[in-house]
Amino acid sequence: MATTENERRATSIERRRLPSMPAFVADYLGMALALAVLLVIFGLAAGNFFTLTNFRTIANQVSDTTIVAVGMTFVLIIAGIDLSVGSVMALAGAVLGTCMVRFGLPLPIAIAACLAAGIVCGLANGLVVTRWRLPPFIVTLGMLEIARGAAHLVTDSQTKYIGSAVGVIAGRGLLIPFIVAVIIVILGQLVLSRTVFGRYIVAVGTNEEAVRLSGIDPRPIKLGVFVLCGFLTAIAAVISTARMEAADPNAGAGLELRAIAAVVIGGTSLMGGRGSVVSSFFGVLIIAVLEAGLSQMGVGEPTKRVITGCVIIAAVILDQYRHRIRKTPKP
Amino acid sequence: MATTENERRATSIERRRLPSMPAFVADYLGMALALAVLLVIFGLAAGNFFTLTNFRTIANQVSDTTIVAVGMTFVLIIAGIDLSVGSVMALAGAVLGTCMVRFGLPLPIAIAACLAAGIVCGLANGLVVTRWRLPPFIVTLGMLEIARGAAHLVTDSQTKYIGSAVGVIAGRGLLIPFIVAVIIVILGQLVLSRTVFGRYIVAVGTNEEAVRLSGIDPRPIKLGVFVLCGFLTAIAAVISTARMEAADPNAGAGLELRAIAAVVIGGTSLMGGRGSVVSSFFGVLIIAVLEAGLSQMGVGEPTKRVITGCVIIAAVILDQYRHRIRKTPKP
Amino acid sequence: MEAGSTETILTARGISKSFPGVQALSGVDFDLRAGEVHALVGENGAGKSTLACIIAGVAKQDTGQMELGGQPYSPASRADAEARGVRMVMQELHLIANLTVAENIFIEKLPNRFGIVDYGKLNGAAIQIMEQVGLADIDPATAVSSLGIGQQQMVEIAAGLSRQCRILALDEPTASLTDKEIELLFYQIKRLKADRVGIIYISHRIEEVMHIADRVTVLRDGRLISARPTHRLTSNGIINMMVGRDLEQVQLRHAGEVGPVALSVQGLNLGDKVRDVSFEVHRGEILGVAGLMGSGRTETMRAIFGADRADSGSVYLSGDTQAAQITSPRDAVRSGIAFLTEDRKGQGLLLPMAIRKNISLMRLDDVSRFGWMDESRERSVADRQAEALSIRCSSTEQSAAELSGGNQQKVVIAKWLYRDCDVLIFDEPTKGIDVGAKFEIYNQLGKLAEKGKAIIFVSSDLKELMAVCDRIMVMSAGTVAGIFDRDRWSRQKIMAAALSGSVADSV
Amino acid sequence: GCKKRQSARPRIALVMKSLANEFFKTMEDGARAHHKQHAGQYDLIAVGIKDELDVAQQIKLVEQMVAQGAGAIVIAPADSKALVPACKRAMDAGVVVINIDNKFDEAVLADKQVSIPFVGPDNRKGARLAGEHLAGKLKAGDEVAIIEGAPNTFNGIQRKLGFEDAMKAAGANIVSSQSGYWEMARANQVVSAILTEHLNLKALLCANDSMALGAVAATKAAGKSDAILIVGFDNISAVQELLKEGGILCTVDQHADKLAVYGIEYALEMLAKEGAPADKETPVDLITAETL
Ligand SMILES: Nc1ncnc2c1ncn2[C@@H]1O[C@H](COP(=O)(O)OP(=O)(O)OP(=O)(O)O)[C@@H](O)[C@H]1O
Ligand SMILES: Nc1ncnc2c1ncn2[C@@H]1O[C@H](COP(=O)(O)OP(=O)(O)OP(=O)(O)O)[C@@H](O)[C@H]1O
Ligand SMILES: [Mg+2]
Ligand SMILES: [Mg+2]
Repeated sequence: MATTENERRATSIERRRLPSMPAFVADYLGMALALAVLLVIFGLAAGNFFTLTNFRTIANQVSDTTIVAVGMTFVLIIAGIDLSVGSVMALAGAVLGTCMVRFGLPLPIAIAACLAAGIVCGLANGLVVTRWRLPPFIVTLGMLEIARGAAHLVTDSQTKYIGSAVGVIAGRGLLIPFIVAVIIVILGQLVLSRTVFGRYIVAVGTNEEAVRLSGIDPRPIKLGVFVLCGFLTAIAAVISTARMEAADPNAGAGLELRAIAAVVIGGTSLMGGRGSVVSSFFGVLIIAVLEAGLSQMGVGEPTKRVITGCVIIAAVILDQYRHRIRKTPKP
Repeated sequence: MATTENERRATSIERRRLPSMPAFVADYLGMALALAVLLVIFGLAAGNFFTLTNFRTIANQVSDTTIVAVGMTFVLIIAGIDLSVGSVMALAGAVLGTCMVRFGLPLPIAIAACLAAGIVCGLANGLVVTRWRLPPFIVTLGMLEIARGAAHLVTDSQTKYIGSAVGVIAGRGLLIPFIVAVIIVILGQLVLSRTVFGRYIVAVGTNEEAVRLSGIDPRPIKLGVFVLCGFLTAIAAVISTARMEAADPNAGAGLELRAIAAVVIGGTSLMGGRGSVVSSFFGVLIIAVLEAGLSQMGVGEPTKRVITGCVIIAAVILDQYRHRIRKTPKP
Repeated sequence: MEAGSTETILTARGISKSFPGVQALSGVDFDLRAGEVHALVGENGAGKSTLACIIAGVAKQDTGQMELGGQPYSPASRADAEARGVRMVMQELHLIANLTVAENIFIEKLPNRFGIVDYGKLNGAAIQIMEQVGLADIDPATAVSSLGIGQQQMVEIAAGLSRQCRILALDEPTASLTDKEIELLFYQIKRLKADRVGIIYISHRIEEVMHIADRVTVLRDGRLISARPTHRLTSNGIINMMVGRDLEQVQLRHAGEVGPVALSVQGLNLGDKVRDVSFEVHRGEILGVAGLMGSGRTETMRAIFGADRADSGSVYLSGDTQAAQITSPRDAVRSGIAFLTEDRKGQGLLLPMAIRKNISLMRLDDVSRFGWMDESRERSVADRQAEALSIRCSSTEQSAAELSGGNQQKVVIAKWLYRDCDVLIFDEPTKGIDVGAKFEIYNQLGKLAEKGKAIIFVSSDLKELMAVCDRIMVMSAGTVAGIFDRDRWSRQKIMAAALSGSVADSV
Repeated sequence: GCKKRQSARPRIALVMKSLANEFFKTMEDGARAHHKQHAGQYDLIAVGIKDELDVAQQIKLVEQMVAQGAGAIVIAPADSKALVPACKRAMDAGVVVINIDNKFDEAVLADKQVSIPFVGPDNRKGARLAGEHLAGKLKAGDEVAIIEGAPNTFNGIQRKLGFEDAMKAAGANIVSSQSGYWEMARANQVVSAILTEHLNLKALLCANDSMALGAVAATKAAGKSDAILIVGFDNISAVQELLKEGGILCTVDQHADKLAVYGIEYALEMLAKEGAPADKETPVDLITAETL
């Protein structure tokens, strides 16, 4: 009897593992569909929408937001939030620009300094959050101010024009920023769902107290997530600086809210414990296509904002229904 | 034995009732102290700081933020958040300005329209949040975009100069905005701690599911809080429009984060269930004095931002210690 | 039974611990031998959990020393204690809902290669452990959030068993388990005993303790009352020591005048958890609801109460011909139905708020005028309720979070009694409650029935159902497997009905 | 956008700064009016960004317009440096680029080895005009303060320089110069602080009219509206009334509605004949209560 039991169980596990593929697809199907609908609408409404250049343009434009959104996804999964990403991106870019323009340092050293700036900001966020158990919202709100001020101090409030010395990274026509972003998305998803660190992240986001009582210190995990977010933000800064060939101390204003909107549209919960990096990527794409399409149609800025706002809300309502259909109804 | 039990309980209740006054004072003492320290520092560092005009200026400047912060306190206590207050303030002001300048309506009707606009936005936020059980963060983020777009559509992106027709409300020299703000703070605190509605608000913020399973529908309560926040934001819009004598569709940018920072500095928890309107008022004053003092000292904008950021974080760290001292450590 | 084991692995001397307003433990001595089951019993708030927590490094004592295997022992944290082989399964569930069963069991040490989780190995190992506690039917890769509370308890126990240890503390492991699972648990305990693991076993079920424990330590109000081998004790003797006075024998309730039908449920369906459930309960009657874990009792009650929306079915109130429109708990309460949830911390209480505010929550109109709170009236109402249920607290201003589990449950009951409904549904009201308090609650149920209230009493403890109920409805796999009258039932018949539908099929 | 693909008609993209700013709104309206009259000659796409500081967004817009197949881009850059690479890329893709309103940084243009014709007013000259008008009402040694625009914008810097030129010439004493980041509320706060600190202030020179409105409110609140003269820039509709009332002494009109039109006409010209580009200065006018 034991053998039949085990066999039955073994097959049931097999069965589970196979149909998980469609479930996996279903997870992304909704988002892909939404994206497709947008593409069709704009394809019909705006001339020259379905062109290679246009997609290339959008692809490169979304790369920095995508990378920041990956970091934000991790932060949201541990039930945190990082409002400082926009400012930190400006600061990291400012460090890069100042290193190159003012001190004439070579690109690799400047990039190292830029990444270090991002990591330091993430570390500061994480240390304050874990040391004093403060809500990440308010800590990163403080960092938003600090990093923005620092970016202005570093650049003396002047946009630093760097030129093609840094532009090479963006590698025209090669979509390098986009490829980097896609690689980071894939790596991020793997880390989240396949590694011990990733599982601990989900665990901390779901029930931090239980994790602590399991004898695992949640603090290094949370710290790690904030550092990771700072690091990814700095990578985004390198890419955006390369694209503009200039470091602007006002860069990334409002980026935090855009990134959070994208991540949440992707279905990551603001309550922590649930999220997917790939879905966040879809969220970024949906917003980007929407904005690009609307501006190509020549829709006025105010109307664009109204539409964007409605789409954000509609997306989370849809996500809600998606979850209700997949789970048994619990009112 | 039962009697001794009861006696013990009775006396302990007595004991509790008396020392509750000092506890009440202690709640605000920390904040008052922080404010005093700031005042002394700036009094020494900046000339003309301790002048009546200066205090009058600061008092009038904080009035709109204060009123918004009262609404935000309620929203945070139900574990919500309202990111749309800045935009809604702009929209309500825009409605006021357009009614008077474009349609030449009398002030009372224009004010009614303005308040209605705020209530409608709050209602929309609340309905979407309660109907679909969406996180307020993302719903109000959507509203942030929508209301800002609407403000521009209403004013055609033009600042509406109204003039003293509306300026009368601000009543030069009389501190009317400040008095209104103080009255709203007092009323708000009373509603929170002395009324049935206030009790429900705290209960919903503490454990919404327990409230629901007690046969109390939490939705009208949450809806009421969002409407209240919208309404107070519209009052703030009237006051700020009166002060400027002009309605600016770009008004209130970043107000949401400033208001939240002030409320949290005041010790209201972002997790819901705990908060005080009076403390939020102190939070607003601390930030306002800090900013005014620094600009009078001629400190540059970037440095100002760095300092403000540090103060925000320091304030919540201090608040943490205050709570730890009052409660005994939990294992 | 004696196992001849005399090797003491843990000694604790003069352990004291106080919380604000409460001396949880005062000068308690405790020791544990290898291969013995040492039970800790006592009323709610006696300090059992606190003592176990101190031993397992979850809490720190104020005074007192401990020795582990002859070495001084003073764990700085739970991890520290576990490193020295002391583990604990806590009274409250501490599972991570969004992780899988397997991940929860091995959370501390996920098998991995270079940080990448080896799911094959993980699930394989989990299957082995789960088999031991009777969770063989559950896929180790399902999320814990999709399990019932009883199954979650078993997963928690499985996690405790999965690790090598010298001392294992089980804090009320059987609180939400049924006989079948308890048997499996006891089998595992015996296996551990054979491996010379010392087991600290906390439970309110005296017969269980008599069955499994080698020694019993009784605590009362944080003091040590007795520590004796089980064979020198009787159930009544233990109970007497716990409460400090003689308890009259279990008094069977005399079935009183049963009135007209108060609540009638017809053809209730909710997914596959509740299938065509029909029954009625009369005024002045206590209807017991028995069933195995996962038999859908909680779901049925939630559906009646409107906490979950039923797919179909109707509920009739006190002889109405029209079905009541109950789509939310609010409707239910307005129709006079009360529901005490089984999860008191998560769904019953406003933990950080004062007892007073918890009690008055549902009738604020009664303690307010024109929307303004009348706090002195509220206070007197709360004090009266707290006294009626002898809630042990320093005052009703104390926050509910600071109470022991049993007293928290009493606050929930007080709150519903204050609301005064005609039909009261109690879902596991005695879960984790000491004997003294249990009897108080039985008395309350009896009094309420006498007053003409209709009572539905869901419990996993068959003995208490048989002691206080007029009729017992047995649920199995979401259906009603039988309704027994007082003079027609027997333990065997009820168990047979409970086992009639395969629970496994519904999972 | 339905009447597309008539290859004979070039698409001209007007990329502006913040459409939240009335100045650009007026610019857009002017362009649309012009397009209506010359609908047969070209297609117009007018876009702008959310707020003045969102440089990245404007770069996106430029790239999108190239992708959209625009023949010419008329741009009012949000940043005089950071937009150059994007425009260079557009030019490499064969798009004609005309710079209006805010002039590109010479050094960056040189570095990128491009020349982009600038069509627009001389902001420094405009500011100097306003400053000189104010100087007529001041004595030497009078205290004045400047409320600057965002510090990384070319026209912000030019206006500040223009004000300074005039004030130095008049011998006035500039006691404070702080940024109001083009915003009314921000300027209101800064001005309030300056008023407290400098009790003898005689005049405030604001780099745009929004900030001037904030300054007017601040002086009123401080009860000094009579003692302090306020100068604005841009001539937005909201200040008309104040100019008449005397709340604002003067402002400067750069003819926003014409600015884009000049740019578009220039672009059409360049599309027609690939001529060597040259800068083109557009008029700036002083607006006072008398000239209204
Ligand atoms: N974290 C805490 N804060 C304040 N008081 C506490 C805390 N934990 C326990 N207590 C108090 O200490 C006493 C002992 O509690 P403990 O949980 O050990 O009792 P118990 O015997 O396990 O009760 P139960 O059977 O209800 O679980 C109780 O009076 C309780 O109110
Ligand atoms: N939160 C939940 N989410 C999904 N499924 C649940 C949840 N709670 C319970 N279930 C499922 O519902 C079924 C019945 O639940 P539950 O175990 O609570 O029933 P019960 O008869 O009340 O048993 P008991 O209360 O003794 O555990 C179980 O099979 C369980 O898997
Ligand atoms: Mg206990
Ligand atoms: Mg149950």
